[in-house]
Amino acid sequence: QTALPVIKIASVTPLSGSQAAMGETIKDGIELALNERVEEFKALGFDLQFAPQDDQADPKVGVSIAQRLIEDKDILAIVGHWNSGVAIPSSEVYNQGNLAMVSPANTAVAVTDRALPVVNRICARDDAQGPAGADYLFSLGLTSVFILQDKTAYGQGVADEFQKRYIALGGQVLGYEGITAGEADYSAVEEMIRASGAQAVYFGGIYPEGALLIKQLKEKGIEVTFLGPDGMDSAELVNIAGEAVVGTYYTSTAADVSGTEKGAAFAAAFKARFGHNPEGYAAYGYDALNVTLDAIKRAIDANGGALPTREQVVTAVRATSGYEGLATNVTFNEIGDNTEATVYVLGFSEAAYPPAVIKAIPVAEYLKK
Amino acid sequence: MALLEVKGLTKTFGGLTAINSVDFSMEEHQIVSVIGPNGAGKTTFFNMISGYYPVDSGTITFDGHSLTKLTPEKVAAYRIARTFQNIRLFQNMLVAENILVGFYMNLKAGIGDIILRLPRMRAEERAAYDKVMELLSYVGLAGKEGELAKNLSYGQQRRLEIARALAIAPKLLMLDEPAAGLNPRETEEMKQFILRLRDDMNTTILLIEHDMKLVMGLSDRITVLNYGEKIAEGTPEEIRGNEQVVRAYLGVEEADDEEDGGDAAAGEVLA
Amino acid sequence: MNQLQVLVKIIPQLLSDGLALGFVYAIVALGYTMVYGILEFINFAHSELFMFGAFVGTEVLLLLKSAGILADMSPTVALLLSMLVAMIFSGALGVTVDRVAYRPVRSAPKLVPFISAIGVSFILQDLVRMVEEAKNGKFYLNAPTLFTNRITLAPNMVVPEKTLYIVGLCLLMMVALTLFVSKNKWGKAMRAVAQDRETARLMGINVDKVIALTFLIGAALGGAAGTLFSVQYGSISPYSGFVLGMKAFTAAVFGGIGKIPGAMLGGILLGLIEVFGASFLGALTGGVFGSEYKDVLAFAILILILIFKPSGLLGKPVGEKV
Amino acid sequence: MSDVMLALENVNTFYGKIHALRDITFEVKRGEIVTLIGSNGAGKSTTLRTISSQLTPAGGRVVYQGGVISKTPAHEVVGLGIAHVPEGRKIFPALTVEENLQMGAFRIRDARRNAENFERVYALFPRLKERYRQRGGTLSGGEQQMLAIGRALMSMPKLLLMDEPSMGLAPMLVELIFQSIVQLNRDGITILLVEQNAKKALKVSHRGYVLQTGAITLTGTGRELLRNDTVREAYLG
Amino acid sequence: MAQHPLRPGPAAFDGKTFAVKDWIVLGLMAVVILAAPLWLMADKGNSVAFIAFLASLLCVYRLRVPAWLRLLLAVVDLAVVMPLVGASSGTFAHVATVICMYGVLALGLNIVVGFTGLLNLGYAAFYAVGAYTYAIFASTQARNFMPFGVYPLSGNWFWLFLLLAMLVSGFVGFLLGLPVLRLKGDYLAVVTLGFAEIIRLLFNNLSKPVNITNGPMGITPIQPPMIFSLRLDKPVHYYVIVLALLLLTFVVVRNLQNSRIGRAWVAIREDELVARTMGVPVVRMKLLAFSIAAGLAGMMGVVFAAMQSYVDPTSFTFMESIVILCMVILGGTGSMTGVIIGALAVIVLQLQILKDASSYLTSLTTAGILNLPSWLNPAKYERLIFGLILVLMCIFRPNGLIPEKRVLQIKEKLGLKPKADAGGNAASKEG
Ligand SMILES: Nc1ncnc2c1ncn2[C@@H]1O[C@H](COP(=O)(O)OP(=O)(O)OP(=O)(O)O)[C@@H](O)[C@H]1O
Ligand SMILES: Nc1ncnc2c1ncn2[C@@H]1O[C@H](COP(=O)(O)OP(=O)(O)OP(=O)(O)O)[C@@H](O)[C@H]1O
Ligand SMILES: [Mg+2]
Ligand SMILES: [Mg+2]
Repeated sequence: QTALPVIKIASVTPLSGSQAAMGETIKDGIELALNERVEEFKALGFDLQFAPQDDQADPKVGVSIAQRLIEDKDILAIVGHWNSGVAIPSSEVYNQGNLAMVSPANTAVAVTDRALPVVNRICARDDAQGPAGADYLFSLGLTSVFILQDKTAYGQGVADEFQKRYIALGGQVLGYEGITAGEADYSAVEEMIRASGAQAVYFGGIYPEGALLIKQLKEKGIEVTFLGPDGMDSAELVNIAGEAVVGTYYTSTAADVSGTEKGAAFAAAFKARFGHNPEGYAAYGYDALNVTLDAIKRAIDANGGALPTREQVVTAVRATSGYEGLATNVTFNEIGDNTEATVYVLGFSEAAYPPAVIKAIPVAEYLKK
Repeated sequence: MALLEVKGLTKTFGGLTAINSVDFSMEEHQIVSVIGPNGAGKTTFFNMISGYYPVDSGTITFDGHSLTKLTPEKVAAYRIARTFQNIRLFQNMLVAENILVGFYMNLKAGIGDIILRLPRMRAEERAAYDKVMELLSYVGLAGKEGELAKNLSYGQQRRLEIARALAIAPKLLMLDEPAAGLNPRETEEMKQFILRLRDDMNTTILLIEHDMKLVMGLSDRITVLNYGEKIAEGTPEEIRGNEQVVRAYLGVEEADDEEDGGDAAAGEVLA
Repeated sequence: MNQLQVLVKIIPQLLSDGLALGFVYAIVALGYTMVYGILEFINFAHSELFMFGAFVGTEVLLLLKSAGILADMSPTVALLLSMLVAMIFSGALGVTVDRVAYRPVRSAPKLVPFISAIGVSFILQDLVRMVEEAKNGKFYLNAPTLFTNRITLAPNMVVPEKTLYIVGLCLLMMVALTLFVSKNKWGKAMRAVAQDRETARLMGINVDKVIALTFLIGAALGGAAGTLFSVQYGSISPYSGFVLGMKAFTAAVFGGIGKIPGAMLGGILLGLIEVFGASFLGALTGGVFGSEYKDVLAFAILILILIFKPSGLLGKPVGEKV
Repeated sequence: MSDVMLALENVNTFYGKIHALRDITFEVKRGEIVTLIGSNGAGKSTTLRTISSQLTPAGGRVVYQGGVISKTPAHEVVGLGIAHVPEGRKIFPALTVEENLQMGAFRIRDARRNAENFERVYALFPRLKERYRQRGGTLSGGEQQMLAIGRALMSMPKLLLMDEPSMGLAPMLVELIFQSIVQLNRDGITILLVEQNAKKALKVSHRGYVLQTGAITLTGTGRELLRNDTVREAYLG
Repeated sequence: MAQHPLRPGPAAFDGKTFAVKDWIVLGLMAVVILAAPLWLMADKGNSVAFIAFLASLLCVYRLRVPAWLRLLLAVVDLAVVMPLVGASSGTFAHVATVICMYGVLALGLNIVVGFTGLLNLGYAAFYAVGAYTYAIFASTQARNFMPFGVYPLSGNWFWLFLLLAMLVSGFVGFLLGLPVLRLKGDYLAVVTLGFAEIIRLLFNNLSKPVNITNGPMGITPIQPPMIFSLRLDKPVHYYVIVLALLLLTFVVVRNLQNSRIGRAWVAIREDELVARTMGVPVVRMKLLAFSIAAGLAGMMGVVFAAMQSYVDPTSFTFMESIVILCMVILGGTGSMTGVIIGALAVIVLQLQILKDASSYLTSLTTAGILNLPSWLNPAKYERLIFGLILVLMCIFRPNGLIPEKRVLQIKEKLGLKPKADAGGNAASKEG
């Protein structure tokens, strides 16, 4: 058996530390997709390999890894990161190394607004998801809201975009507070919500804190409608919050994956391989990888079946159009944003994950500003 | 004018009056001892002069300057040095470094000189080093400059402490029980040493000591404290004859000098 | 309506929330303060002993639940049982950690045990994670709901029953500990060991045993606090110890480190400051600073207090006698 | 059991690379007062620290009442009846006088005995009784020395190791200390004494040893040593 | 003491005579010193060679040859071999840069913790101050609140900002020091911790009411350093810049150490009250230590901001301070070479060895040779292994990799011959 030329794809997500759960599920999604296509690439004459990396949710570590990755000649593209704060400095390095990056999860506007040729993302931007949430809340007739955010790039980004839109719609923001991620006691802000008399709460942040807020609000008997962004998209939300989750909403670029046939197969394969159910971001990882591999395949074709250069891969990825995926369809615009992303609003009518899709809002209209 | 002048000095700790309106004065170039029973307030007296304890009432004047409210480093700036009853060296510094710290005030190099290591600073350091070696051989620790202070034995540490105090070129040197832990021979050496010190270093010495041989042998004057109060003052002879002092402190002299210088070979020589 | 007036209404409620948080801080702070008091080192891994206890306690509850006993049990018994098991496990872990990672470095320079503790902290976090992941496929745990009642103590003050339990149990543990340390000769031996280990040995005190005892008690308290925490807030992850540990340690210093009543006072005050700070900062500063500044406020108060009382609220300045 | 209470056999002790004790051999018989004299740095304190197991000898052994104790942990040595008044007093500064004494009695479980011991110590040093609530660290030097001796007595030792007990004491108290040493000895406590005040120490001692740079160079009865020229020249001044 | 004809290298051999064994060791070291750089030059991407190269630097340090020869070897390795390698391997240049950066930070923290004996748990705050100082002005961020000036400033300002940030951070250190330096021991530690948290939270929150720091979103892009119009944004450029700064820092700190100031610092660590009694102005000395350390951190912050082209508050957490502290203590508190080695060890471990090991294991897994369940995924246990190594290091090298060894610097510096012991005080006769 002669050695085939190697194509390596790296995933870069936090695998250790407090954000490891999210990083892990994305990595698993990527790994699953990659494994499904090893044979296909072998047929094309390439040895497809996977190189998962741990960025520890730390920008410094991210940059160091990026530096390593651009020097590994076998790496043709990377799928990652989880934190926008890590993605931004790391992508500067990828750009120096002409290494294409497809992000499954970075929503901060600065990720693509820097217009780096290598940077693409398949998820919705903060300035699509936040406004979509605002539109939906307002359409429910809820005209006063209390905004919370977790003081991270993600949480603040999406909460600020939400606020802008909500005020523009004529809604009333009765409070805007930051909480500290990683703590467990949010009673102070909960009491403030009670005191403010707001009809709804918008929380810019992710599910560990979100679930606690939902649960504690319910325990305290504070009746508000709760809405969050795609950071809430996790089965854990239900596990932690329990029955309290009923009646809450979140927005997400991923619909209920398991609803479709493709999705059910994915979920089953995932469970079989990793022993637990996939969560929202697993599907993003899966799609991001497939987008990448499709692009590489096109690059191979264009290159007459030979190993493409990184430059060719970068061009091919950016040219992605009409990809139909598990969680989202993908067409990249000139700065690497996905114009086909859809923001779904999901709501819990019972304490079971995933919740039902209530509304689908195409992001295209938010993207042309 | 008296070099050190203390008036009505008082210090209380809770209910305990450790120093009770003590008046005291000493002249330049004298050796004065403070004696008294345990807990009489001698060390407290030193501590107040050195600026460790705030003065409750009274005044301390040194060379015309008031020390009453000064912090230890300000007191040191008037060239008052001291040693400690429980030896306090910079344990993890070398013997020579201990003394070099004492030179801090004598060295003039500014931070610029130091960072650039200008010749001026180098010359100063060389002079300091020579001075250290001189001091060390003066106190009998020549050759020990490279040892860590904590590795010296008790007696050696005492001597190093004195050398360090000498490094600030003291006008007034306060020694708190310098002979504690020395055997009679060494105590005798210490006595000679202190006498030499006064003349060689041209300094004034204030001494606390329980060893009467030493005290009587070298003091110009003696002050006796008891329960925080000054009970007597005078020349060694006067003190020796003071009944109150004998009762409170000295005790009846033992009729101890019966040794008859018997045969020298009594001991069994082992090595 | 004026925002402040609105907030004044919720003061009783904030008080009870602040106390619950404060008591958890206080109990964890005790562990820091005890080890500090005796070894003069910051047991950085104490937060992991807390976290470990939380996992053990929660696992016990889950075990009871899956065995179907939990529903028939009095929740008080279930809570006490899980706490007890957590205390035993955490205590044992505390002693083990001391034996393996601290005792060998006891004569090393002052900061070395601190670094060793940091290492232990990393190890424990990831070990717990590894075990949980191998067992459940995920590494965080959700505690079953034990108490559902809510009790109205006063108008505007509706307290979940579990909060009352937490406050009560914490008080009980503090009293027991204070009695133990002040009345028992082991308590004095701890203080002697703290001051001079060599000489303590000369007194016939088995220094290693005294230290092990300290770790046992401190860690067991941490374990108990972990269980209470998990029951109160509902979920726990291997990384939950870190932030809480840092706060609790701050609380210990706040009160005067090494002082047991100090740790309690510090913990309770910190809990109250955080909760009240988070609610009132926005209103008081006209929205310029919001609840995201609560930690800034807490640390600023800490620094101010230490500037004026350099050995903490209850610490006495130890004047040096030479 | 022989009447030798403590024997050091070819003991060698090091501080890192410093060879502090070289082949030390000597013995203390039951009921004796034995004094070690020697100049600064000779190794006297090191010898006592080796006996009380604060230091472990690299060679040789320490035999106490027929058993080898060189490797027994320090805290257990106390239980065997050896108490050590350390050089430099080593008071627990933050504990009160009373608590310091209690620490000395750490291994005595009998409360009545303990109370008696307190009385004995307080009778010996009334100053300690006056100050029983003062923190040890704030005592004067001499008061601390009294406390250190009292603390050692609290453990009801059979063998008392005293490292320069008269250091820092006023002349009258020095007399008192030597009287008490004799008295304690009459009450049945064997005493190994290290003293700079060699004259007084040798006078109350049955026997003495001279230590020089870590080795024993001379031995004899107290009286003999007092008369020895070398000793007079080097240590009596 | 028998003097060896060659210079007595620090801690290389404790034996008094140069035995056959020592010649063998010397030979082996020589081989490593010569071979490793050549190997790395030949195979510029080989990480084993890179680690061998770092090890050879240690050998140079430990080698018992005249100082000028060691210096020459070090200069060749650091200033010739490394940049050549770095020019083709950005990873190694990056790792070397990070080592040097943390080397400076560790040197700075060592002044406070090692020399002066004050525990500072918030050192990252000063690093942050420096980083933000540059980031704000070398990006468009300053436009939000600066009434004049054109932002971003060009990368030519980088050099000035090195100095400026040093002053700003130093001043912040001074301000913090003023009220808190009378605190003892661990109280100071907690205040510095709290202060650092306050600084971090301020950076995280100061996007309102005026957007100064852009809050959690961080600031990007930041201008890289420039010389005239040459952009210095390659890893090897940063390496050269930081290496120069490290050497400069080393010389300055060493000069301080061997002066009345350095001795005063250590005296304060040993016994503050006595230091005061010797006339050492303790408060001024502590403030000086605090400010110099803070200034050095600020300077490195500028480099960090430029290199990352992005700063956000998550880079300056409590953990960051702790990692620097680990370097100081593992390297050898108080020992200047020690703390640099500490930085090297921690960084190489974190960025190179652990990463290499886990990629290797992963490649085994993907190749199907090893079958690890997900919970045993090696990438997840880098921190665990790091923790394990910390504990083991503490146990087996409690005084650090290169412990502080007090030598009579003043004598060495003055070039005085060690005085032959006049046999007076016997202590050196070995038994
Ligand atoms: N900081 C303090 N707090 C309380 N009491 C103190 C303090 N310092 C000293 N004392 C008490 O004041 C008295 C005087 O102490 P001081 O140390 O001055 O005695 P001294 O004359 O030096 O005795 P000695 O000869 O035994 O050293 C003692 O009884 C001592 O216990
Ligand atoms: N901790 C230590 N580390 C290294 N060397 C030490 C240590 N303690 C003592 N030494 C050395 O061991 C030797 C014996 O010291 P020791 O303390 O036993 O002397 P000593 O006879 O008690 O003297 P002194 O009368 O001064 O108390 C001395 O040379 C001393 O320098
Ligand atoms: Mg005194
Ligand atoms: Mg001695």
